[in-house]
Amino acid sequence: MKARITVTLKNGVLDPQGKAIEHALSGLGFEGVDEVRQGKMIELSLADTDKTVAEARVKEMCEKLLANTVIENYAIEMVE
Amino acid sequence: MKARITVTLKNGVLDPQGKAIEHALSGLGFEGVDEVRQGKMIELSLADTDKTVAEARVKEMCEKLLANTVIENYAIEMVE
Amino acid sequence: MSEKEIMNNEGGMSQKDLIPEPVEITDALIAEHGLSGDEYVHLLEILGRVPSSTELGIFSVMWSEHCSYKSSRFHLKKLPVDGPQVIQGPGENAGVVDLGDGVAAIFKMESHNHPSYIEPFQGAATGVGGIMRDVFTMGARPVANLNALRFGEPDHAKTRHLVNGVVAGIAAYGNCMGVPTVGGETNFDKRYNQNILVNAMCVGLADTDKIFYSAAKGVGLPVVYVGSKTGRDGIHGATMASAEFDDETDEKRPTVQVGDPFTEKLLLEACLELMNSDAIIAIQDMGAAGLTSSSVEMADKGGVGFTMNLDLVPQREDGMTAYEMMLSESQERMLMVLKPGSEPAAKAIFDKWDLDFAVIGETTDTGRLIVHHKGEVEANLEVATLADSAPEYQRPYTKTAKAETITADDIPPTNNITETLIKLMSGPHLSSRRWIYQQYDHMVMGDTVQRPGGDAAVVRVHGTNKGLASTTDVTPRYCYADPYEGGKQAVVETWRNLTAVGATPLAITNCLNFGNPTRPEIMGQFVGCLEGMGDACRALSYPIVSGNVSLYNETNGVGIPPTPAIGGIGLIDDIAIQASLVFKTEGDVIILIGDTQGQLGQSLYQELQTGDFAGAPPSVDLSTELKHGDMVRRLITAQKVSAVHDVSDGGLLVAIADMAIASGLGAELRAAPDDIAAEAYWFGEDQARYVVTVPAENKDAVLTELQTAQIPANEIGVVSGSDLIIEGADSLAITQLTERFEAYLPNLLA
Amino acid sequence: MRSSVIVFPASNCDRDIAVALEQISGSKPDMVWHGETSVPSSDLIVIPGGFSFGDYLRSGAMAAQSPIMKDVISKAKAGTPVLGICNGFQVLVESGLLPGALMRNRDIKFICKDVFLNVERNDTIFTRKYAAGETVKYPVAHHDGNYFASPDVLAEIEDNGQVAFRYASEDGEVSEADNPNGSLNNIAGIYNKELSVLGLMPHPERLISAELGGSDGVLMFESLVEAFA
Ligand SMILES: Nc1ncnc2c1ncn2[C@@H]1O[C@H](COP(=O)(O)OP(=O)(O)O)[C@@H](O)[C@H]1O
Ligand SMILES: [Mg+2]
Repeated sequence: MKARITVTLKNGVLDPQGKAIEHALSGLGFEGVDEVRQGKMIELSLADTDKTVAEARVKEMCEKLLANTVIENYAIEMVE
Repeated sequence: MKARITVTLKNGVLDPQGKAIEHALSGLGFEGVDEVRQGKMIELSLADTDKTVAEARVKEMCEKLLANTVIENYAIEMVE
Repeated sequence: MSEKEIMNNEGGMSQKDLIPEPVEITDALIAEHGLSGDEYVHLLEILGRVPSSTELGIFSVMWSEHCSYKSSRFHLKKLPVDGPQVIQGPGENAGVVDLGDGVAAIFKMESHNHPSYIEPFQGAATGVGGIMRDVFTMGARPVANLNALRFGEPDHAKTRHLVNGVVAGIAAYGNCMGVPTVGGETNFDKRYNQNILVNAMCVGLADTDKIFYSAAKGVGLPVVYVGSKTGRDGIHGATMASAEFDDETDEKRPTVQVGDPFTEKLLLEACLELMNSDAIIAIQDMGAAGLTSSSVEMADKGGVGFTMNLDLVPQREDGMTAYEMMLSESQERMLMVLKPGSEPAAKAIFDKWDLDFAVIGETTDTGRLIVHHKGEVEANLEVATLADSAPEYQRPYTKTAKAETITADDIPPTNNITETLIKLMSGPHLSSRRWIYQQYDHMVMGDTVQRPGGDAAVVRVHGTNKGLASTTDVTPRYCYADPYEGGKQAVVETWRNLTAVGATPLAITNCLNFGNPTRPEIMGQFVGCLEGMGDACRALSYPIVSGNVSLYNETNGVGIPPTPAIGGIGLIDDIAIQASLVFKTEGDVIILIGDTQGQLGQSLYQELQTGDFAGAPPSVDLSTELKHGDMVRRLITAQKVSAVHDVSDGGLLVAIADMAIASGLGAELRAAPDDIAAEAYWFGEDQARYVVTVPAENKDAVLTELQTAQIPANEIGVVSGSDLIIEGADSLAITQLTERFEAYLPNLLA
Repeated sequence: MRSSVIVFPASNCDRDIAVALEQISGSKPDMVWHGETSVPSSDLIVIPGGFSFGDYLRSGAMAAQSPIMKDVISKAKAGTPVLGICNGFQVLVESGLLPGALMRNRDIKFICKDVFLNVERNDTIFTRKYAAGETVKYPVAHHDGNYFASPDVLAEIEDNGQVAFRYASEDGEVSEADNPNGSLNNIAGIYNKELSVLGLMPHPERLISAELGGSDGVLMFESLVEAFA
């Protein structure tokens, strides 16, 4: 079973990397690009066969390690 | 119009972060976790109204800036 | 049969019986391996049979320019490599120099040009990782990193992206390793537009009685693999690094390695910990050509054979072939030969640091490299032949014609010296490099006593009062105009920079970046530069102890200017007695040491006024350099001078401006002497010169001392106020100059 | 003063802090490997700078989950003073011993240079030897030093006097111009409520003698020595 986790900065938390990309894109002549945000995507595969169990475990991983919930949100997508 | 771009390391390219996360997860007692890979997720909004045009522009952004196709793949998802 | 038995099984058979399956040879296959038709014929003669695929791969990397130095070896042999201070010259992973009191400096410089152009961040990062491994594989803890960078013209479409990526990559690797990056140099020139140069230097410190070498002496010893797992990284990287670019290279997208500084930091600590025991007989990092070149070199130097079973190699990917494993350039790996019986203790150390540790073979008395994989023999080659049979070319060359001397009359004059100074100081060549070095942790390890921004950086030898000074230099435009003079100048500029901080220069490393050596004019540049370097090293007793050659830096037939980057190190006996370029006190007298004819050929002033560089570069007189430099060092040691700066790029006024900016203090300067055009005086790039300041009460004594030694010296002004005031010219606030000096790179790269 | 320095894989200022502690307190700290489960009893626990676990995922995140941190946290909660410098500060926020988060620098780049800091209060064990309102020079060297906290947490930190250091000009003026990394309210370091845990991005251990370019860091360690005398 595979999981795909996206970790994004919470609304209201400034995103320096997103801003830098926005700036660089405009420097390259891409106009009208706005609200650029950069997040992380983590893919992993699990030995579990039960989707509910697996998802609960991934949630625990996010809370413990993969996301910092002071500043980040996470979303879990189970694949297969 | 919004786009969501995921940039991942190509297969076979070393992913030091993924490796370290895998190791940390196992240290935390999460067993059976495997093939951890870390990528980037970039969200942005575009002034374009035509989806095909917008997507083509995002593709160009990926080729020029957001990904280095020597080592990375990218995928574009147009939202709305 | 166990894996161990597979290897031992050879014993019963004659070596000849272990013939691997021949590969199906085609012209295309030979070309793909970077071999010429003649070279393949030579290979067949040596081998007496058709090689296997793995063997062809092994030959191709061993005979690549990168590993075999086939175009350069003949000329490199002429360089001076000896001296009483030299413990180890070229030929090992890095050079070793004695610092006294049982401490040695181990250092080397290496190029990562091609990968950095293709993937600037990872290319530069792995370059830094590679050079650090060369140093710690010999038992040294790295204590200083430097980098010599050449980019294309500032407004070229790719330059910003390349500078940003390269600097970030160097920072990411060096910072994570916890090794301060303390110096380097950065040039912009359109001739690097499609061939940037990223040369990384590392200096480490070791105990003289704990230096490790690569000779695997002894039979029946375990061959041990440690570090990261092997993947399909950079296969053919070594032949790649020796190939010329064309427009399709961007499309070909060769594999570039991703660096893992975290793993390298663990590898560093684990290796140094193991080196505290007596378990290691030989050790070598796996750099270019990975397992192939490390095993061949270790076996060759030890006069033994190696038998390896690739099934035992830690692998990151499934289904790797012997060919791939032998050629992989996965980073952060080392090969060691250990004392039998020491494996468990050694493994415990690598386990603690979470690194792979695998016995993959043993040394033998067969003199052959025998590679097993999945029960088959994939390669069976004579080590000595592999190591020594590489072609050596004496490529034809034509020497660069001497250019004519340029005088002030050949250049449209400036009517405003101050304005010209501002333009020079705020342009691509001379503006502050703070934007770069501020991204490097230059203070970690707590021993940095002179940070980037001065002539040479100084790190304290940990736990002592000694200082280790280091610098990198070359002026490619001089080398292009006159390879011989340029080669000399590169060496003497490092020597001057070390001298200017009060260090005794000890030895150099180098990175020889050139175009395509099969073109006689490029080969002529190479030969000319080497002759100049050799003469300078001999005259200054300043030998070359390590180095690296990077050829084929060329795109569509347009080569880079010859760029023999020199990295020099020197020793300060007591860091309480050193010098810096910072003006210290108002009222200090400014003295120019050395003769000024006003040589403007190839000067930055000439380019500013005419848009191009032309004519002969400044001439270098080696005995004058020696005499002036030794005197400056004596003055520093005797604590008679308060600030010192050598005069180089941009000339006298630029040197003074550097000193003013570094201190915030201004100066009052006398007008140029009557017998020389003002612009030639202020901006000529004559060599063998230093600007020093002396407290007013020392002035007469110092001038007398210089006079007695028959060294030209003139009082040219005084440190004063916060403006630069030149007799007969506009005055200039140092704050304004500083602002312009600091603004250029941030504006360019934002 | 008995101190312990926690060493994670790729900590890289562990030697520097050990040198500073020994130079100033006269005794060598215990170096404690992250895989251990208990810290020897000490007056002070230090989490040094560096790139623990390569700074992969998030700076300090993996180190915060190391076996040793359980004991560090429980000792800190029981009142043992803890000092986290740079990566150590990141570990402290990731482990919840200090509030807020440290994000990528405003300009995305790693930044290494001397900065000036206002010592916000001199009545703590870490700062008692500084003068009230003193401005000091320490170097910074970090990639993720941009201090963030939600508005209510930030207000609480300010109200409680938990701000330890603020980026300032040489004259002690606090403005965005002297904020090297975008930190909210120019925050360079904070205390826990009890003032027994300090995390800061700048490196006091790097400026402890004139030859290194300054000695403003010395007083922090002298403060601690005095506190535990
Ligand atoms: N790429 C770089 N990395 C680190 N430091 C650099 C780099 N480029 C230039 N510097 C530093 O900037 C200063 C000026 O460099 P340079 O003009 O080459 O000095 P000089 O002419 O005295 O050799 C030196 O202290 C040098 O170490
Ligand atoms: Mg230089």
